[in-house]
Formats: sequence, C-alpha cells, structure tokens
Amino acid sequence: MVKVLKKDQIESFLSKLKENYELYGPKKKGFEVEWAKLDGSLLFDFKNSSLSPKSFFFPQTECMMHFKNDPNDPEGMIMKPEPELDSKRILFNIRPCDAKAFSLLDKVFMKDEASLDVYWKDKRDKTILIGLGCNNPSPTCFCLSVGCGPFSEEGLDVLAVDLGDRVLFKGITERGKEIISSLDDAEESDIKNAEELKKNAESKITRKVELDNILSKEILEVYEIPLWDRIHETCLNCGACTFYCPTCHCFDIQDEVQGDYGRRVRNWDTCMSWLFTQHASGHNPRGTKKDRVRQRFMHKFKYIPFRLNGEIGCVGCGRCIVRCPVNIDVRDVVNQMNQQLK
Amino acid sequence: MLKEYTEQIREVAKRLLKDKVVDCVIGYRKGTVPMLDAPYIAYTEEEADNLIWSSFCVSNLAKFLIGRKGKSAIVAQGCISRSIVNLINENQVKRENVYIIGVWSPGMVDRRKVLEKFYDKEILEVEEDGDELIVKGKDFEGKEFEERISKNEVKRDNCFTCMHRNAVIYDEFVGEKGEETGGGNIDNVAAPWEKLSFDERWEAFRETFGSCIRCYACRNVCPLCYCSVCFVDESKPQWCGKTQDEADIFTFHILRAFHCAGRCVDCGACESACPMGIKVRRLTSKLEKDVRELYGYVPGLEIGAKPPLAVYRPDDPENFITP
Amino acid sequence: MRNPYLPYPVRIKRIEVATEDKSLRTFELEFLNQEDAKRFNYLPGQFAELSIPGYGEIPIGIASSPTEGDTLLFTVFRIGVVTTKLHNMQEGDIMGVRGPLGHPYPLKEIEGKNIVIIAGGYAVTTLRATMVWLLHPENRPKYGKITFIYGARTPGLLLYPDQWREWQKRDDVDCYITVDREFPGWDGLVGFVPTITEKVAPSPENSVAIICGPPIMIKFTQPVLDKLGWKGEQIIMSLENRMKCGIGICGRCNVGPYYVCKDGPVFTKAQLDKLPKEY
Amino acid sequence: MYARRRFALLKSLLEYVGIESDRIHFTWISSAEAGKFQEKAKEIVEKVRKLGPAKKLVKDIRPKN
Repeated sequence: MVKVLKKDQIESFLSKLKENYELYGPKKKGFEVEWAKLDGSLLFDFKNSSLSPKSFFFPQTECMMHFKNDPNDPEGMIMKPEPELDSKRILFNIRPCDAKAFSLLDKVFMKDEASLDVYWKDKRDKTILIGLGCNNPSPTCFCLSVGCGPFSEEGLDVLAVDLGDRVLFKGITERGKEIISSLDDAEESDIKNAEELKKNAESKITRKVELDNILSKEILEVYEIPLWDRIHETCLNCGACTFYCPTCHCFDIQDEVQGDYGRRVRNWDTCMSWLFTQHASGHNPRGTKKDRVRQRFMHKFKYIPFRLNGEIGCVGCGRCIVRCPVNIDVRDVVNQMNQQLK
Repeated sequence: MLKEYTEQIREVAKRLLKDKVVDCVIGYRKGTVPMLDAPYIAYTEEEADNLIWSSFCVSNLAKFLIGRKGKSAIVAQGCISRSIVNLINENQVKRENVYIIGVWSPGMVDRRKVLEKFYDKEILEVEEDGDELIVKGKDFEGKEFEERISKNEVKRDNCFTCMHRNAVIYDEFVGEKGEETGGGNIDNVAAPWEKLSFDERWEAFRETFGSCIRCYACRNVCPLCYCSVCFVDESKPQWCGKTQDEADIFTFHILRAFHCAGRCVDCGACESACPMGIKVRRLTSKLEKDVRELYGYVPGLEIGAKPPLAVYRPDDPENFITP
Repeated sequence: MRNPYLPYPVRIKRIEVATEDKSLRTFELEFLNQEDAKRFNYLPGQFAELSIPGYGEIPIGIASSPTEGDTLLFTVFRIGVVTTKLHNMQEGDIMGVRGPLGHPYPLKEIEGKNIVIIAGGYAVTTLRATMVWLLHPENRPKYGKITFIYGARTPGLLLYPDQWREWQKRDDVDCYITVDREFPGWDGLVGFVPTITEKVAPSPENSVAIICGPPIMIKFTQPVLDKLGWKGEQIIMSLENRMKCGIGICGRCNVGPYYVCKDGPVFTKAQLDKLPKEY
Repeated sequence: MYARRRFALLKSLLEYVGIESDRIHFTWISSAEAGKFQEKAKEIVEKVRKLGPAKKLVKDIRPKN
C-alpha cells in the first residue's frame, strides 16, 4: 500500500490522528534535534535526533514496581506491578536506523517467555513508528555497512519519503496500513521519484566498515587482537556513546524508599563503568578500561551477531562518533578490528 | 591546524622517543570529524607524525598521566600545565616522571558555537587560517557553502578569560611564547547568577543542568577526578540516587563542583566533553572566584603550594559563621 | 503475560547460622501463595534472585532440591548491601523470590554415568541440592558411582554437616570431607581439595565431574583432572557474575556472547575454554 | 582539611544556585559550653523552621496523582 499526502494537508492529517493517538516527532533546538509532542507541523529537514528515541520504550529512569514499606501491614513489603501505558502513540519521522535498532532490541527484550520484558513490550505494542527516509544522510552515517540503510523498512510500520511538496507513505505492517488508509493512492511517478531518492541517498553514504573477518573468526581470536591494547588508551570511560546509542540497552536496578512508599526503578547503565561488573567481593571480571572498551565493540560486532545469526548490533547512525569527547570513531575501530584479523 | 607548532611538536616528540628520554608522548591528533581533535599517545617516531596542535585541542591531557607507569612527555598549554602542577601537589604524578612540552594556547574553539552558527547546514570541513576558520559544507538541499568566521566569535568561554595561556612549567617550550591572557575579565563572567534574584538563580541552575544524562563525561575528563570510588558511585552508604530525578542530578553536580574547589584551573574540558552542551563551568568558575577573592589563591601555579582548603588564616572571612 | 521482574512474595520460615564465624546463614523460604510454589519449577543448579524490598536483589544458588518439598533453601554469605540486610532479618519476615533462573546441571543428560562432585567453601550450595536430588530413591538408581569431595578451611566453615554426615554413613556414596589443616577435635581428612582429589583419583571412565569452588581451588583441581585423563566435556562448572535482571537483558554478567544468568550459570569446561575469562 | 573554609565555600555555592544557605549553620562551640550548644540548637531550629520545608534538592518518589 503506497499513499501520498500534500504537505499542506499534513496538519489536518495529524489533527485527525490526534483523536486516538499521542503524536511525537523531531523538533529543532538550536543545532540539536530533540523528540517532542507534535504541535501540528512536522519537521522534514533535519539530521537525526541528537539522542535516539529509545527512551520512548526504555526510559532512562523507569519505575518497575512499588511496595508499601511497612512490615506490619499485611500487604506490606510485597512488590506490586506498575500500571501499563494508558495511551497509544505514533512517532513521526523516526529515522530508519532507529527503527531498525528497536527491531533488534525486540530480540533482546523479548527473547522468549522467560525473558519477556513487559515494560518494553507494553510500550512497543502501543507505539506506531512512521519512518522518514533519509534523503541526505550525514557524513557520519554508515548504515549501509551494517545491514541497514537510509530507506530501511525493518521495524517501521510506515515508511515516509519526502518528495518536496508531498510526502509518500508506504504501509509496511497492518497497523501502519490502517493509519494511512484514508490517504490518496500514490501515483506511479511518486513511487518512481521515491525510488530515485533512495538510490541517490544510498550513493551518498561513502564511508564503509568491513566486518567479514570479525564475523567469521572465532570469538577468542577477535578478543585477543592487539588493537585492544591501544584503542582504550584515551577512552574516558564515560557513558556518552552508550547513552546516545539506539541499540545500547544495559540497565541497573535500584530500590528506593520514602516513608511508607518504596519502589524498584531501573536506570540506564553503561558497560563503560567499572561498577557495572564489580562483584561485592571486590573481584571485577572487567576490571580494566581495556576490558570495558573491548566489551562494547565485541558486544555490538561479535557477540550480538553470534547470537542473532549474523545480525549486527549497530545500525550505523553515527551518534557515538560525534558525541564521544575523545573521538573514538566506531568506523575506525571496526575497520581496524577487521584488518587485524586478516 | 597551527602548522608551525605542529611541526615543532612532532620534532620534539621524535627526538624524545628516539633518545628514549620518554616512553611515550601524550598529545593531540586530528579528529575523524571536523573540530573533534582528540587525545593521542605516540610511542614511536612514526606515531609522532600523528601529533598536531590546533584550535580544537580541548581535552585535558593531564588526565592521562594519572596512574601511568614510566616517563611520559606531554604537550601542555597553560591550563594543562597547571593541571599537572595540581597532580604533582596532590601526589598523583611525580615531576620526574613527566617531560612537559610547553606550548602556547591560541584559545580553543568551542565546537558547539560553530555548530550553532551553522545550525541549518552540514559542516564537512573546518580549516584554520590565522585568526579565522574556513567552514565548508552543504545545506539540506545539498548546496555547498564556504564561509570564513573569526575564531574569536566561537572561542570557548574559559579561553576568553584565561590568564595563563603559556605553560607555567615545562622542560622545553615549543615555539614562541604568546599573549598571556585571553583578554576577557573573569570577574565579569565567573558567577553570572550572582546578579539574579534568589529564585531566578535556582531556575537558572535547573535550566542549565536539567538536561544532564549522567554520562559522567565531565567527571571522567577532569584530572581532578581521580578518586578510586567517586561519591556518586558509592553504595555503602549511597550518597546520591542513580535516577534522572532532578535532586539526584543536581546533587551530583553541586558536590562534584564542590570537590573541585580550590583545585579547578578552569581548563574547560568538562564543558567541551559534555555531549549535552551543559555549561558545567557555571559552578566551578563561581568556586574559583570565591577561592581567589576569599583566600587569594589561584590553583596550579606553583609546585609545593599548600591547597587553600588544607590551610587557614586567622583573618579568613568569618561571616558564614552563625555568631 | 507474567512480569519476570516481579518477585513472588515469600516468608522466612527458618533461619539457621550456617558457619561457626556466622558469615553464612541458611534461610528457608515459604511461598505466600501456593500457586507460586507450583509455578516455581526448578532443578539443582538453578538460582533465584532474593528480593528485599527497599534494598534490592541478589542472585543466590538454590540449595534445596525440589524433592524436599515446596520450601526453598538458600545459604547466603554476608558481603554487600542486600546480603547484610538479609542477615539482619527475622523468621516470619516477608521478602521476595524471583526465579528459578538459569539452567540446571544437565541431570537428565548424565543419567547412567558416574558422578564426581567436587566442592570448595560455600560454593557447595547447589551441589548440596544436587546430592539430595541424586540420592532421592527415585533418582539414585539412574546413576552409577557417586563421589562427593568437599573441603573448607576449617571444620566450622563446612556447610550442612548434618547432611554430609548422613551421606558418609551410606554405602552408595563415596564421601570425602576435608579441611585445609589439622584442627583439635577434627578426625576427618586434612588437605586441600585438589590434593584429596588426587588421592581419590576419580576415573574419567563414563563419568562427569561437577565442580564449584573458589577460583584458586578450580585452578589447582584442573591439572589433577587433566592428569587423570578427564576431558573438558566431562567437567561441568557453575559461574558467578554480577547480575541485575537475571534474564539475559541488563548486560553485565556476560562471558563472551553468553549471559551467565540466562545461558548459564552451568557451563562445561570445554565451552569455557572457547570464551574470554570474564568471570 | 579545615571545616571553616569548606563551609564558607559551600554556603556561598548553595546561595549561588538558589538554595537557602540558612539551612546550613556553622559555629564554634567548645565541649564545655553546654549552654551555648543548647541555645544555638534552638536558634538554628527556629531559623530553619522559618524557612519552611525544603523544596529544592528534595527527591519525592511517590506517584504524583
């Protein structure tokens, strides 16, 4: 199903959807782009949002359960579940790389029945993703090398393409098709036009990373390349790369109490922190900066592919490249990994 | 890139490595992204060819001296050399284990100010030409542009008010010594919220630090933050919650800044490292000013100086005391 | 859809000081709701998150065997925030249990084989569970010879003395209990676990070994088994790493691509030989 | 480390970010001055009471509704 909408009709399209959904989209704030509730218009000319929209499904701080902090109360000290999300949401103009990241994370958060993260699932189920193809990828984008692309459809319900004065909407999932069903059918020329834009965008992504050796070699071989002795040297072990990354999903769980109210919350955590793996005994299986930096790259480019049939744990959005305070460039790291495994 | 300086730094580095005076040279390399020049450690003469000196050398290299074995050379402009003095005074680094390649800082560029200026464009390349930057890129329609801007317009805040652009201690100085100050008056800008009313100050504080994502880049880039366990990471007792609640975030920032009191040399690395662009110096520069005004102390200038919080004078101001 | 993070409420039915130095206590927990007890289907080798509201959770191996009934047994060393709180709790107090988590020892797969259990210090907990399970009249006939080697620093640090004294009396178990050095009143074996293992010299023929203990014990037991001709596939071990979620999501307990909580904690030596030593 | 300079700076910093510095008090009392201790404690309690409950840097985790 391929539909089209004139840009001057977007506002009315959105206001109709607003009756049943909360609508979100990217919004400019200086040179940065953040996610915000939509106020009627949609942003089309933007690089990707500064932070990934992962917090829509995996908030940085999230209450998981609560309890009455009173041992004398018959219901005290027993954890109670939190209410589910009480709205349905649509994220407009999410970039295809971010949607692909969430599709990857589905395999982490919803591995099987015993490991079904209900918090993730609840929000994923209630959120429709309308992607926007990237007509002008950034110089730090390398999605094509990691199984994604500027017009990738994986994880999206609808893919939109900015045709200038009109927007093309391609329905991907059933619920996506339903959202756009009332729009006009796209003309043959619109579809052709979108195809052209896609080809054009892909040709603009010139930076590549090579992964073949990393994927084919044994885990310990990749683990023991000399690169690890150097690449960590200037790393600060801050969590910027992991917090900006759309596929990083590590978290910590903490209990908090206030009077007779108590709760269990989870917060984003980062493999860059020494605390992350520190045993109470003082032993730390990833006690050095080298161990921690290696873990991040091994996880994305070896461990996840190992588990998920070759699927790479990075979508090539390039956020970590521009946010790293010491310019540890994932593209260089991966290429050097691959090179050293020749 | 400040070409002549770059050449001379490489030359010195190669000589030091060749003669085995040092095991490595800690300096900067060109970034893979415009304006993101980064720390780099050269171990061989070939690697020394990666070293550069530019207006984008914003990280604090002194950090990499902490816990390092052997003898290292380090490229140090004023603020980095002062950080080294601090580390020596705080027994984190031994003077004899460091070979300081002193250098003059032209005042570093705040990358975010450039990005802000070209907010609707994609910057692909930034070159230096004397006091100007040549910014090249394209807009969203794909149209290319090239524009010259004055470095002064986009200088980091702390570099404006810098009082020590030349290294304060060194084993060897590279190039000519330059203008010592950034030209700005620190007292006019150190504590901008002092002018505000009580409630406005809290609002300004919230506004400034509210977007923190707690990545701790500010702490981890800072050469003052070398505690083996930071208070914010302690669990027995837990001083500070781990959530995104304002109180947790603000407690971290207030206490971290406070721990830097009398020690911070205003190198600005925290602000440059912050991925959210938080003006982290709002707190540290206020403390720096207080320490200067109340106790007449400027950190990082003298090896052997007593830290201001480890001493007192009978005539210290006492108006904070409940009589 | 069950929330795997939500603990089952339990009551502390019994607390027992487990070692002379009082650093370990054994907790018997009973489920508040009978349905939860039924849902908590476990086998020896699995663990659970003990959940103390207001303090947090701690992953602990289950020391009881499902053949012992509906209550659960955990023996806990006091070391961190949660375990310290747990040691200060009283019988009758309410807390939570989340699990069972991880994979059990491959008890089904090793039927028909001789079993050698080697335990050191307080890592013996899930091996206690295993022994109880193996010695259950329904299970015992399915296995060959059973050898149990267990050591601690001092007699007072040996866990579950009543249990292993029973096992010592049986003629269908070879039970070797040892302490590191001579102690007044101790008339049992003296010597480190690897030394005793060398003396006992368990044959690898149609056998598997299940080993749990401090790294130093494992390090020195390994060459003994190698010399006797044991292969990596025959040696089963249980790992511990820092955990939070316990279900393979939160990202901290991985050893290479495997999560100790989800894919482990039980691994064969052969598997571990191919993985980074991040444990 | 001496308390006096730390307190001077801390009070100034808190005031600077808009937190009532009167919530923190510092005074010299010798171990022999029981009367002064009592008097100061009362005085400080009174001062803090006047400020009312702290609203800044206070974490309230209870559900908002």
